[in-house]
Amino acid sequence: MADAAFWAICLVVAPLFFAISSFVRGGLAHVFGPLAAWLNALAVLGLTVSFARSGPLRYAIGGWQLPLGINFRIDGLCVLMLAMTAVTGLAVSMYALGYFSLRIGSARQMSRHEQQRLFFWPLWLLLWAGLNGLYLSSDLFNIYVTLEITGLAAVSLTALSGKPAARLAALRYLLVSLLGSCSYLLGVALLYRCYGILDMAALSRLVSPGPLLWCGLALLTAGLLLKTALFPLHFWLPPAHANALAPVSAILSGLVVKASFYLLLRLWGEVFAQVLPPAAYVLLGALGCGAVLWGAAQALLQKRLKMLIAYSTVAQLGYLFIALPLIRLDPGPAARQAVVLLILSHACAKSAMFMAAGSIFLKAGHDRIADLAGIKEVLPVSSFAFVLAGVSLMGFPPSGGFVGKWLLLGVSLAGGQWWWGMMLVTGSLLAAGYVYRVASRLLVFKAPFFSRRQAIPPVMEWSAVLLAVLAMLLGLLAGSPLELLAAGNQVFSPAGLEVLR
Amino acid sequence: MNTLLFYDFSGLALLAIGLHGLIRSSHPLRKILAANLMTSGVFLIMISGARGTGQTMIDPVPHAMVLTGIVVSVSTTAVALVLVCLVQETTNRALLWQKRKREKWGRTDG
Amino acid sequence: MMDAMGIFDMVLALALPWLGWRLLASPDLFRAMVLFISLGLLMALTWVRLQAPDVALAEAAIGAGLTGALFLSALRRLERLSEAERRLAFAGKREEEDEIPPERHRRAKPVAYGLALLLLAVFVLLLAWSLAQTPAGGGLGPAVGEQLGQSGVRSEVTAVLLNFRGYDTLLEVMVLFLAALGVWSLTRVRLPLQDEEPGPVLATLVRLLAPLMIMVAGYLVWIGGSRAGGAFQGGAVLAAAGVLLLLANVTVVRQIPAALLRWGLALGPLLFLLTAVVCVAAGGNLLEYPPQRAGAWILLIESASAVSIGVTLAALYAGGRPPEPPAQDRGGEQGPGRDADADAGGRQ
Amino acid sequence: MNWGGLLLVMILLSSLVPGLIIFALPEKSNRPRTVLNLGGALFKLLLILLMNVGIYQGRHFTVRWQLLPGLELLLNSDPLAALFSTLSTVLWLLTTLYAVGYLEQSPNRRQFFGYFSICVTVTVGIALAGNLLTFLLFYELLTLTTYPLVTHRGTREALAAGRVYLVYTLSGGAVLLVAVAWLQVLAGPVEFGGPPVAASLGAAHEGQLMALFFLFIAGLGVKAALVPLHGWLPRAMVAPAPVSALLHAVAVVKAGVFGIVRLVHDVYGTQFAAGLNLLAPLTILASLSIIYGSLCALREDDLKKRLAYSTVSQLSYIVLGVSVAGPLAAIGGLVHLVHQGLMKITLFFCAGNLAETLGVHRISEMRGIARRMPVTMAAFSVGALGMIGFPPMAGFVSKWYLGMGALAADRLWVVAVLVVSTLLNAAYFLPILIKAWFTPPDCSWSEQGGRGRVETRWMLLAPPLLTALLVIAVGLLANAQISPLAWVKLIVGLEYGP
Amino acid sequence: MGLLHNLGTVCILLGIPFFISGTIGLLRFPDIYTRLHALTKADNVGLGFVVLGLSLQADGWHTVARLLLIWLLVLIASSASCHLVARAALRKKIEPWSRP
Repeated sequence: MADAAFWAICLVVAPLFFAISSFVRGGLAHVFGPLAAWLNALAVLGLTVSFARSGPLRYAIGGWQLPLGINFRIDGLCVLMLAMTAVTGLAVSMYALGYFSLRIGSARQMSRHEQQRLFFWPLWLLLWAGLNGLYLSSDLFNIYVTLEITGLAAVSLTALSGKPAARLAALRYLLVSLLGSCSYLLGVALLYRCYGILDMAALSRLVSPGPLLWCGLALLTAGLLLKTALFPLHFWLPPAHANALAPVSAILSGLVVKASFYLLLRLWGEVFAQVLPPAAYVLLGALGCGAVLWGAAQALLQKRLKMLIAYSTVAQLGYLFIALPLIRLDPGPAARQAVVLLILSHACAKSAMFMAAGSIFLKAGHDRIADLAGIKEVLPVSSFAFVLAGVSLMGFPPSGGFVGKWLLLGVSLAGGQWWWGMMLVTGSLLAAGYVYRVASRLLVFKAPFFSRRQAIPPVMEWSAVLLAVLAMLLGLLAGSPLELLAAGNQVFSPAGLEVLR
Repeated sequence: MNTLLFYDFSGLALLAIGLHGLIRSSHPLRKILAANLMTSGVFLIMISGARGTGQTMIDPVPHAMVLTGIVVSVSTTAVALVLVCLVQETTNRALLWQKRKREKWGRTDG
Repeated sequence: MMDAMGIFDMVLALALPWLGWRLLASPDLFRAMVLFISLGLLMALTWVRLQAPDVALAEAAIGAGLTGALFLSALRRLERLSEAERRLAFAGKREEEDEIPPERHRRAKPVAYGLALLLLAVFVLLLAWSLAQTPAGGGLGPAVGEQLGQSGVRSEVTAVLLNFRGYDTLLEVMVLFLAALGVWSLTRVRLPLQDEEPGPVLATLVRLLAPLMIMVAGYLVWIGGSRAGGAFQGGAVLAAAGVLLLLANVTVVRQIPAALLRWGLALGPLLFLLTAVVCVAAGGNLLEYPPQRAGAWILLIESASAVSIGVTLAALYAGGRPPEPPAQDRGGEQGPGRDADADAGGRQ
Repeated sequence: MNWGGLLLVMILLSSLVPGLIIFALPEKSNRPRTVLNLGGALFKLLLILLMNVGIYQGRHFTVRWQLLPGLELLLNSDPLAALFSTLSTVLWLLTTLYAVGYLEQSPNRRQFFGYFSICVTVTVGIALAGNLLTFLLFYELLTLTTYPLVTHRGTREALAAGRVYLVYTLSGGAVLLVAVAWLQVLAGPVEFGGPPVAASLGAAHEGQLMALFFLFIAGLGVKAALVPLHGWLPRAMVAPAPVSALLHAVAVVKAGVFGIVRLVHDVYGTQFAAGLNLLAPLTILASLSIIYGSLCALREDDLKKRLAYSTVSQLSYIVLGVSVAGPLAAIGGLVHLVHQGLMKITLFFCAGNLAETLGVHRISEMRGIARRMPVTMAAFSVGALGMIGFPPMAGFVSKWYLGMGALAADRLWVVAVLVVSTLLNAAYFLPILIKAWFTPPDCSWSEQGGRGRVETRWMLLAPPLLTALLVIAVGLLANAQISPLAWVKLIVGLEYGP
Repeated sequence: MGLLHNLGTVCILLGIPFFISGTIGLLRFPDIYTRLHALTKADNVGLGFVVLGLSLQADGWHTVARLLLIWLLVLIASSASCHLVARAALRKKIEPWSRP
């Protein structure tokens, strides 16, 4: 079997290649797209296996060693994020296959839907390549470029639905993303000016407190926070995520916001962990608390299903930030493991939710929560997927979210900062509230009245269910991914970053 | 005080003005202009840092980064402009209308 | 003591933010855009002063020229649609899902606004202070100098762009490709871009200039190996030619088949990607060119990229995908409102 | 995985798999569903018996599943687990039979039986949980799986009840989560069956341990319907009769009580908890619940609601028995876990029969009803008399041991509570019996419904009869070698020493 | 070399007043047509001088050829754009200024 580097290259090259191919040969887009998704899954599998065997790895692109060249850095966290993207992306791709063929199948506005499919695949594959590149790269400026790819593709995908609201949301998203990139770029520039190097691992050995470092770090963080949509900066997220096409919503909420959070985790969790003061972590944690409360409160008030899910994303992102001070607090790996678990399970659960909501939308013709009673009768599988995903968002055992929250709770209690733990529990209860709002309607018996629309293809329903089940079982299977994380346990400790090939 | 710091400060000023404009103006075209100003400011800071004090050697890496940045920025600008036009054409919201002569920092006086 | 150049630097450094302020404060958008273009030109001048000729070229061509053109065309496109037309096109067409809540025109409270401004100012001052405090680090200049011999080109910037950090550039080409894709996914192009007839002068000019510009583009790509220039600058000039052709509404442009355009957009990215993979197949790392032939490979990549960059930037200027059935959809008579309607009427 | 562990997993799967298959089956396929259900229940019973025999022979079954280091799921079979799981399984079998008959004409049986099976899986999971984390897992899952059953009818009232139910139980679950996490931080993973963890922590953490105890009680007390937290229980009566029966006799409330038993016995240890003065407040709380529940029951005219308040009261006997901190009282409490289950399920089956056959929901409509449905009312009477504590029924045995235990522990006021509550029990059950047997019928009930040769369908009749017989049997044969009492004595012997 | 260099400097210096006057015209003239006039006329001459001066200072024919090409291109571009601007102005029905 080829080594990890080969698979890593595949992960970037294959989506790019198929993106271009599916653009040039538009007629085959819906063949190339799923093909790329499967290949990507295969490559991640290969990467995981060879990573488990041979451990962390550094790969010099162009053969240029560190100060000059760009390096891939493959470690446990990176592999897990890639795997998350691969699995969720595969499910979304399968879903999209059914979604677009269903919409094209309906006579109304066929050509328009065909156009959407034509552009969905290359855009999504480019987005995918951007995500993979981001997770693999260890170079701050290279990450800027991948962030741009991700952001631009995400914006285009958001606007793909063509609804005025979606376009407006996309415009706002784009402006925010511009601002975020700008801030990030300046941060990179300042750090480069200080230390003359762009590689994260190398940087972590050089950093020393100084005014320019603080400014650079503040700018990097601000840019990423904007892209991650942390609480006061979340305003752009709900309309964008709620108005996009269903597979796009799943991608945006499940995967795209994770990318910038992953970067924050890298920066705050390892690269600059040595120099950052604890108060900064507490600030982010406090904002996370705000996100949990505000997002959940808004989700409780929404009238439309997709808006509710989007606000729940805002709330769930808050959890990830609450984890940051706990990472700082915790000498052991528990808090880090918890964050990774939360990321993974949220990706699965949220994608599944949006996918199920998309099926419901297509079937019912609307997504007004108040009028969805009885949808279970016509869409049992999707309703089940939605509820299951919701349950895992609530952090019910044995979902991955539960194990994550459990670990964080333990850390916060052990460290004497119990308020973080209380916030997690409160957030779970609030999540239960908004999931209940939908679930209580979905599960009610009522004579079916939606059946005039065409049947939802099974692939759409089952891909959502599989993701939801995965999110639910993630807690039971948590051991193996976290072992993988520990295999590059150096992941989080700066000393281990210098694993040269 | 060396002359390079002029350009640093100039870049900072552009950045600040751009940020102010981005937040303050209501018209999307103006916002996009402001964002472009901001990126220009960042580029200026990057390039002026490439020629460290008393160094004869110019660091080409920031130059390459700025080149990349310029291309990225024109790409995003293009998409943003098309989006603005589409939003304008398909929503019920008046973005620009009328009074464009009077708008200043997004306020419409009178 | 300041010498003449020092004074010049100071004036330039002051002129940039002043122009920026003026352009954002200008009540007239058109004026703002013209100021933006002049700002771009001043920036180019600044790059020259800062000994960054590559950036200067790119800024002049892309930053000032093309971006400015994009802005102006967007402005014109917006103004085409009068409010009355808009009302006509959308009367009674809104449905609940499409409804966008009316924007609340929040006037920022003076206190909050002042506070935000203060914060911004403090941060900027802090930044300025720390910039002044910290001497610039060594940077990678020496490292680049050392390895330049093995890069296959003599220009440092080109060496960084296409060899040392070629992966960045690969992704950057993808960003451009993505932008074109994004714009194409958003809407269809409406030719001609100009409402009025181009007139004989423009037509002649275009006929005269287009070949010359293509030549210049080729020259820029070629010279990029040793001096300022390269794929982006060359591509930008190509794009300028394309813009002129579009503006002159030359028949040839409209008759380019969509498939050819797609290939044109994809050529550079595809070739770049294939080169990267071939490097792996040849036993090296990703994008590790064979040492002896690095120069030739770089030139190949640059040429293909320049073509694609040119096509892409021109496509961005055109602002939409080519009309699908070219015979039907060409006429300029079609009002923008109708097309927009076709794009927006449907919902999920 | 060892064979014993496989047995435990099979016990869980034997109801989970039928449940999942039922979800996949179409609504119309009644016969396969019934076969699956009953087959699963019988199979599970068989496995449980196997396990019991094994435990009796001194074997010990465990199975572990490690999520993370220090975080593992553990199934464990100790006698207490066996007691509860046997109870659940037997009653599940009977309730399934009853439900098949009860829901013969109603819609959405697929969903009902699916959740029903999963609910039993989860209950048995609670019984077999070998550590606090596993207990928590199943405890939370129980909330989820019972919610669709409570709201099964889908009426506005049912949904409202479901909402109340969720608010109570989810909050309780959150409190429990915090408590468990806290304890784990203090003491590491808490496994049942070994020496009590809290006791080993010792005096250094006394304050925290006391706070934790109250958190635990607050979390578990919701499902156990201890008095300030009992609000959901009467409202959940909107559920179909088999659900109420199972909820009250086995699943939800028992899960809470079972948790309290585990807490006192296996986490804190009776001696240690008593040493911290934690048990006396619990006794007082339980006594309050007993009296308050009975008083509320007196006021209710709705039969099921009266039974619900009676549950509030009866459950607290168990808590009482555990908290008095003496072997005899503990025997009384634990055996009441079984006895109350048998009696209460009988009562609910009968109430369901009345409602289903005659449409009678209120006590005031029950005049002379025994003449119309003598078998049902006979079973009802057995249950009610058992509840009051007439010898030789099951309830008498429990109360006897409770009383003896209280005397042994020198708590005379507890005996007083028992006496008062017995009087109150009699006060709210005897009038029903008198009305049913000794007053002339006024035929206020509707006469439609399954009038067969016997008073109603056999599937509705057999389960209450069987449970009524069991109520008498466990009382009469209390000293037999395999009676619940004997088993409980074994458990208590383990806790207090022989 | 010395002579040519100095001659070149003189030419460049000669070009500057033309640029300045063109700019003044742009700023001070009353309407678009007159402004165009000032700009193109004066700037072209100015540019001619500058190019001439630089050619004199150039170190080879290559450079001279390129300078001439630049001059030619600028000439074409400025005249064409001047024409286009004027045309657009006429289309918008902007009245030429006349002495009041």
